[in-house]
Amino acid sequence: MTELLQNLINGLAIGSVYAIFALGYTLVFSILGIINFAHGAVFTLGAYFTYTLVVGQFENNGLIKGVNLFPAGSPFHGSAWAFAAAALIGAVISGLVAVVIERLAFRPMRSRGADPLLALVSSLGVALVIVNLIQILVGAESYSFPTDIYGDLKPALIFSLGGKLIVVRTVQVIIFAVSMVLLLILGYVIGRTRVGKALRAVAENPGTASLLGISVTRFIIITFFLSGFLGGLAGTLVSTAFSVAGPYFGVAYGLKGLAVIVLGGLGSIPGAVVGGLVIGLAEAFVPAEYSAYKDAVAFALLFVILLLRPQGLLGRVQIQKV
Amino acid sequence: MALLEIENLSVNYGAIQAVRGVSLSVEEGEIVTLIGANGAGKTTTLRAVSRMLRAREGSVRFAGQDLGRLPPDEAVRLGVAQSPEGRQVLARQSVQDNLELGAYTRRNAAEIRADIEQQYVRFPRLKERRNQMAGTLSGGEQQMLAIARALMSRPRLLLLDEPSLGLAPIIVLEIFSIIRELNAQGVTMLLVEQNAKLAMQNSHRTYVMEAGQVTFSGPSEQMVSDERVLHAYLGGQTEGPEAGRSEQRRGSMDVA
Amino acid sequence: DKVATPVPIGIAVAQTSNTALLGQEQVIGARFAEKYINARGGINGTPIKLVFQDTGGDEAGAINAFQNLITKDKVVGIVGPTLSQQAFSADPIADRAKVPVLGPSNTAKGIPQIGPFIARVSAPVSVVAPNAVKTALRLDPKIKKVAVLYAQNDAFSTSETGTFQQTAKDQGLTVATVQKFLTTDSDFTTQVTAVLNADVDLVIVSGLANDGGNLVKQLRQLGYKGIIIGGNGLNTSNMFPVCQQYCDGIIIAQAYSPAQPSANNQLFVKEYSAQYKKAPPQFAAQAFTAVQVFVDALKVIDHKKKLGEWELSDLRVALNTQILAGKYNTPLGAISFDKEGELQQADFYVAQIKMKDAKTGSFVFLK
Amino acid sequence: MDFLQTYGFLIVTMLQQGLLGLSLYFPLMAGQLSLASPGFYAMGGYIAAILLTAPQFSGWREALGNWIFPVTWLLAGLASAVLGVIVGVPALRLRGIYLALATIAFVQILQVLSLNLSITGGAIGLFGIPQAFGFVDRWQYIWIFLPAVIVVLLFAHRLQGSRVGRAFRAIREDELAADAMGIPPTRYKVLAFVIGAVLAGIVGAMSAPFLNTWNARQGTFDASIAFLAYTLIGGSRSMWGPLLGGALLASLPELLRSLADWRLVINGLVLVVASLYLPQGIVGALGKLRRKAPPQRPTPQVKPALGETP
Amino acid sequence: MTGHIAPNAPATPMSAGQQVLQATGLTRRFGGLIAVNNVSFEVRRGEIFGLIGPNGAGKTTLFNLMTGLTPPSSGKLTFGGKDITGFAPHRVAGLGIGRTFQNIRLFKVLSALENVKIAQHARTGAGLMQGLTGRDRAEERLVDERAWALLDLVGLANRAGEEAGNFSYGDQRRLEIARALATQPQVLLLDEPAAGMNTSEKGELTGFIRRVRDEYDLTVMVIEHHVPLVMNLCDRVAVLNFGELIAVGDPASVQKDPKVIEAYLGG
Ligand SMILES: Nc1ncnc2c1ncn2[C@@H]1O[C@H](COP(=O)(O)OP(=O)(O)OP(=O)(O)O)[C@@H](O)[C@H]1O
Ligand SMILES: Nc1ncnc2c1ncn2[C@@H]1O[C@H](COP(=O)(O)OP(=O)(O)OP(=O)(O)O)[C@@H](O)[C@H]1O
Ligand SMILES: [Mg+2]
Ligand SMILES: [Mg+2]
Repeated sequence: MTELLQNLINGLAIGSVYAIFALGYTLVFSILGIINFAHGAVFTLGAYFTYTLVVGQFENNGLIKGVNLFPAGSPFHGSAWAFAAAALIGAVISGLVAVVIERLAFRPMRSRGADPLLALVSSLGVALVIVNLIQILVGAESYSFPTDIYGDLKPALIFSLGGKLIVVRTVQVIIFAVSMVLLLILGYVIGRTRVGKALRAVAENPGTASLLGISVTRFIIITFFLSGFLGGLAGTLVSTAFSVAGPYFGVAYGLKGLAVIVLGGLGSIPGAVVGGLVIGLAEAFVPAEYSAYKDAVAFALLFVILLLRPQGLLGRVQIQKV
Repeated sequence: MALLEIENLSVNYGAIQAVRGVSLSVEEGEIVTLIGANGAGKTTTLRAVSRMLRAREGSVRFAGQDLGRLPPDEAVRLGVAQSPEGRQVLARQSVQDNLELGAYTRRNAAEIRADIEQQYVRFPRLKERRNQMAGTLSGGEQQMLAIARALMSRPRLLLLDEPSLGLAPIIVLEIFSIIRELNAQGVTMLLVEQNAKLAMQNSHRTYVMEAGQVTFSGPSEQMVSDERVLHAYLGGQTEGPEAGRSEQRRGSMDVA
Repeated sequence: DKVATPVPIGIAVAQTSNTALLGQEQVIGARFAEKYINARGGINGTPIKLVFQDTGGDEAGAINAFQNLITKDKVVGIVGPTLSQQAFSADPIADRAKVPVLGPSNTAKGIPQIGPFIARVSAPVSVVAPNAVKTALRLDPKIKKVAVLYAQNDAFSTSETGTFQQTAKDQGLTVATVQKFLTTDSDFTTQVTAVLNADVDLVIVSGLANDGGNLVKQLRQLGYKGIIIGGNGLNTSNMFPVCQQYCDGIIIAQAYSPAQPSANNQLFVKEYSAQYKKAPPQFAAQAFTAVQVFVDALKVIDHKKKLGEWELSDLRVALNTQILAGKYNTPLGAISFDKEGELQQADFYVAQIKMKDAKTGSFVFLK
Repeated sequence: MDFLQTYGFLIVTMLQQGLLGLSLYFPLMAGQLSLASPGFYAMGGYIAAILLTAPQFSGWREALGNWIFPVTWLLAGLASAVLGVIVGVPALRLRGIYLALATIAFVQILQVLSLNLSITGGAIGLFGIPQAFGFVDRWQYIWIFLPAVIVVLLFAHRLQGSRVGRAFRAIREDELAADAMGIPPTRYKVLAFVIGAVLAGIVGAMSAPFLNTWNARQGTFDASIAFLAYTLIGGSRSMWGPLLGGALLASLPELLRSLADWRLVINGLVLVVASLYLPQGIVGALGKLRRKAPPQRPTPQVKPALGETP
Repeated sequence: MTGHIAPNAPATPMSAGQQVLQATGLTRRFGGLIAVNNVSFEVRRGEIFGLIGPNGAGKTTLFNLMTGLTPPSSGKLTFGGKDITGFAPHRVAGLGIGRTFQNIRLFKVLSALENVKIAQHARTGAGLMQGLTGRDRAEERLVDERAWALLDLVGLANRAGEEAGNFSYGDQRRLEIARALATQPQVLLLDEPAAGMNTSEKGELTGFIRRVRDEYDLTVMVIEHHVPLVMNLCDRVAVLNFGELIAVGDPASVQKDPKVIEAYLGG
């Protein structure tokens, strides 16, 4: 029983990390129908930006040694406010980076009518550039945020239930909450507002959308900014839970993220969250002695679910009228 | 000055020149019909006006403004709406959403609501289907939706590409009465139709296109009885389907 | 072909890809060696020149790097590659071309056995790891139950954990739980709760700096109080920024320790720290050692016949023979090789991490 | 000679990666975006590595001599075909990116298995693999890979012109319409998938001796994406595309070797620029330059000349 | 007509006037909507059978039910006496029911010629091995000849190499007919073949369909909104309204049927 509860908590915790990664990922997919592999890199960038702003010290292996927006002695140094400000600035910069990526790596392709799959290659190229630039600039090692980043919050809640310990990490509660809130906001904007309707029209058919007076270019820019913003913020949050784990940090989520959004149903915002939680839970419920097969279990589950529901959990069936 | 003025327009698909030096004009308040055989370049001309295609040469002026390199959404904002060939409904959105999106450039929610209701009065079938995904509508229902959606932007100039296509006879009559009604309200129209007779009976002037060029034009009532038009478009005679037409098509082939 | 001056020695490690985290320390160690050695007269007056070829993180990259070094750069010998899997792929190439290779960080079983031209300066895990367990038991003789965690996709960690588990059993401990993870993982809540619920008093972690650091951090944050032993992958100050103050107290068996008292090492540490503002990590020290071994062996050969007069191919063979025959005083202490090329290292070390603050810490020599 | 020594490995790698690109091309001919190739490639490699190193098979090796190598190819191909059918039949109900992901899931599952099984050597993998036909230098492997490329190209060429190739294309363009025109989609999709699987499996078996070692890092998600990039950058609508794409992209990091740390940055930029300026891939762009001749109408009742390609 | 097209090989020999197709109680629901409601009718060999009705009456859905693209919710369909309810589309096509689509579904990026070649799939048999070894040459030649002949028939032979998607709307319709004929059907279903054609072309189409029927010994079912064409062309006409069959009979009587006038033709 306690074990079940603990697994549930662990699963939700890991799952919400996947989910928060996947939100921005699925946003771009739902609008443009492209898998943006650079999302992982933007996610990483968000973490690095924030880290640079609040801590800003790097090791010997890169060209940059450090910047710090709130150096020791400045009024905000080490406060939770400094962190919040940095996280926000980091997210905004990430959003801008995403817009630049769209402008340079995707838009020209769209106007040439290229296969949307090609965007996958192009975004892979962008990811490669970003990751390696990070490595050249600041080296490959990992960095952690100071542990007091969330002020006085305890790192974890631990209580005992029937002699067994139950552990809940504070950061993960925060991530879970944030991803839920973002889900609600995004869900509302896309599902209920005029902007959301226009976005869906662009997603379905940009040509037709423009024929209705919708400025496709503007909406795509907004989408990328949002996606980058969410990605950057997610990167920061996740890295406070773990660490800014080197230049490949976010890219490593690429595959899981893809699994999450496909499982949840491509283009579905709630699907991204549900997909993340399902995969997280599936992994958590793998018995310890088979933990080596954790990844296999998650993917086998994915395989099976896709066979049963080819459109993903919350995806809509692609009806085609003949 | 004419509301729409097309001068010396040429449009290419890659190496294929589909429209070659077309000039035509539509006066404010006029209904103009464009007829021609399959592949003559009618659709291409309309798409150039709505900016879905870029002209290679020539100009398209709307209300005195050169549409030049404007994106299609700007053209809509200026007051050009199109009911396109192939209907182009947003298959995964509901009928209601399609209509609302048709009014995307407008802001007044109450007016929009009223206009949607008006479409539902015009096309009761759409009202029945208001929450159905547009992609699952029957062909004719989609055609109604495409027309209704184009009306939602309250255009000054309405481009209709074969509006009667796939519609039952009663509905076709209904469509033409809507056309007249809108025109009476001041909407200018450029109409491409295969039902040439009906179109000419309901329009002021007619242009005939062949192989990417305007071959002749004139007031509709004259054109209806014009020998050449009669022969080619109003079923003057029956031959094998391969005859006659292939000649015209060869014209557009030569350029390829 | 004659041997070029300055004498070219190849360094084929990972400068790009995921593996660059390890590779970049090796690059620094090697670069430092070049400067250090040339400043001291190189090979009896002839300077050396290191030729770097990036292996990336994969097998094909390693082969390409080796081929380039062997035929294009005409090096006398090669230090590399970073990963054992890459070594299994690229070392046979060098061996067939009769070019001596010193593995700076290949600890898997079977590396020196690839061929006569393959040797390594990185001690196999089976030799290093047991020391840590013994030390932990000395510190706390009451230890009964252990939890073992390892990165299952890392060749080094999987072989290390075998040794750890064996040692634990040999020492009469019960292995209460074995947990696996991936080097790419960052969330270890599942593993940590399993450990907490197994109620153990010793945790042994085999992984790399980042995942290992995160794991330790989460273990501590979630309330694990007992002793932690880190494997060789955690033997780097790269871990400090990850687990920060939670790194404190980790016990690590080392193939290299900055505290190793030999004059050689102390000089190395002094100059290295002066330049890089931190003590040399193990990967840097081992890369340094590999270069030094080449140079020391070349010095002996040069005494017999001037390097400039050698045919390159003959020199490579002679160099290999000399490497295996010699004894070296290196930052790792006194080392030599057996006839297969396996490292014979006199001393191993056990250190405990002491964190001064969140960012700076040191490995304190325990033995 | 030095040139071959230095670049021989690279040249053969280009062929090898080109073949792997082609292994994606066959399913793609029938519109199936399958990224399962790395899985079959890895499995083929393991089969060869095990047959060539495991003590249990020393009898085989002695009995067969150099014939053991073609036998490894054969077995790898057979095993891939069987597994291909088992995976393909259910998976091919999926479309587009969903299928891509299901096949990646398959690759991941195989990878986890190979990390955990003892017969595959766990994370370290299998090593000390004997060299095919006693080859010493890497470039000699061209004697295996070049003929393989030629055979596969011939195969693809023939296939394209045939009834089966037409069925593939029809399914790619519009599965439903193809179905309504009398083409059973499932059968042909599975066929296309299995052809790709067999090719990848055989290439794996050929590659194990070539790389000297085999481990779980050979069949990964990264490889899936790399193969896809080969196909798209090269051009997915011609058999030359994946081959060219594989050869070029595999050699790119090597051509940029002198840039050291910066080479992957440039590599990334090249991917971006290529995607932007070659939307139909390299072969697609070349094809644009060359005007396609209109199809020739057959003159009825005349026997086709000998040697004419149908 | 220049080319030569091999006569069809009917699965079961049938004589004129005999029923080819029989629908009994065919029904299809989409959620709460009944698109086709308990429809029963039969089509006789060699006749041209018209299907009319208001937009959304269920005509296209009925075609989909008959060709296996949409499985019926209930009801039964026989073809030449054989129960084919629930058969997959390719089996139906293989048995000899060919069709065109209301929303044109050509293989857009393939050439016109190839579109027509592809559709001969079920009438040819070369497998992978024959293709690879070149033992399919005779068959390929035949396929090629038939394809050209069909393009001739619809007047597109001079554009055989062009991509189908580049054709104008009306030409795409012609190509669809050629492609459907290439499956060598016994029954040909045409869904609004005249849409997008002008009045004189519609007139030509009447003659064309008749000729094709005679030449290839076909049975034809046609959905069309152009009433003169239907009345002119069809031997019998069925009328659907809200999914239900409200009238079947010869054109003249159907045209006079008050229900039909009310629902469809208008006053
Ligand atoms: N996307 C395209 N690519 C290449 N050629 C095209 C394309 N679209 C149309 N064409 C060609 O351009 C010419 C004009 O086509 P268009 O669609 O404008 O004709 P249309 O007059 O509207 O004919 P219809 O009455 O059949 O709709 C035709 O020859 C057609 O084949
Ligand atoms: N997949 C579907 N889901 C929901 N409703 C559907 C679906 N397919 C068809 N319908 C509905 O079923 C009804 C019949 O459609 P169908 O296409 O058969 O009409 P039709 O008689 O061919 O009309 P038209 O003459 O306009 O082509 C329509 O009202 C349509 O909205
Ligand atoms: Mg048109
Ligand atoms: Mg219909």
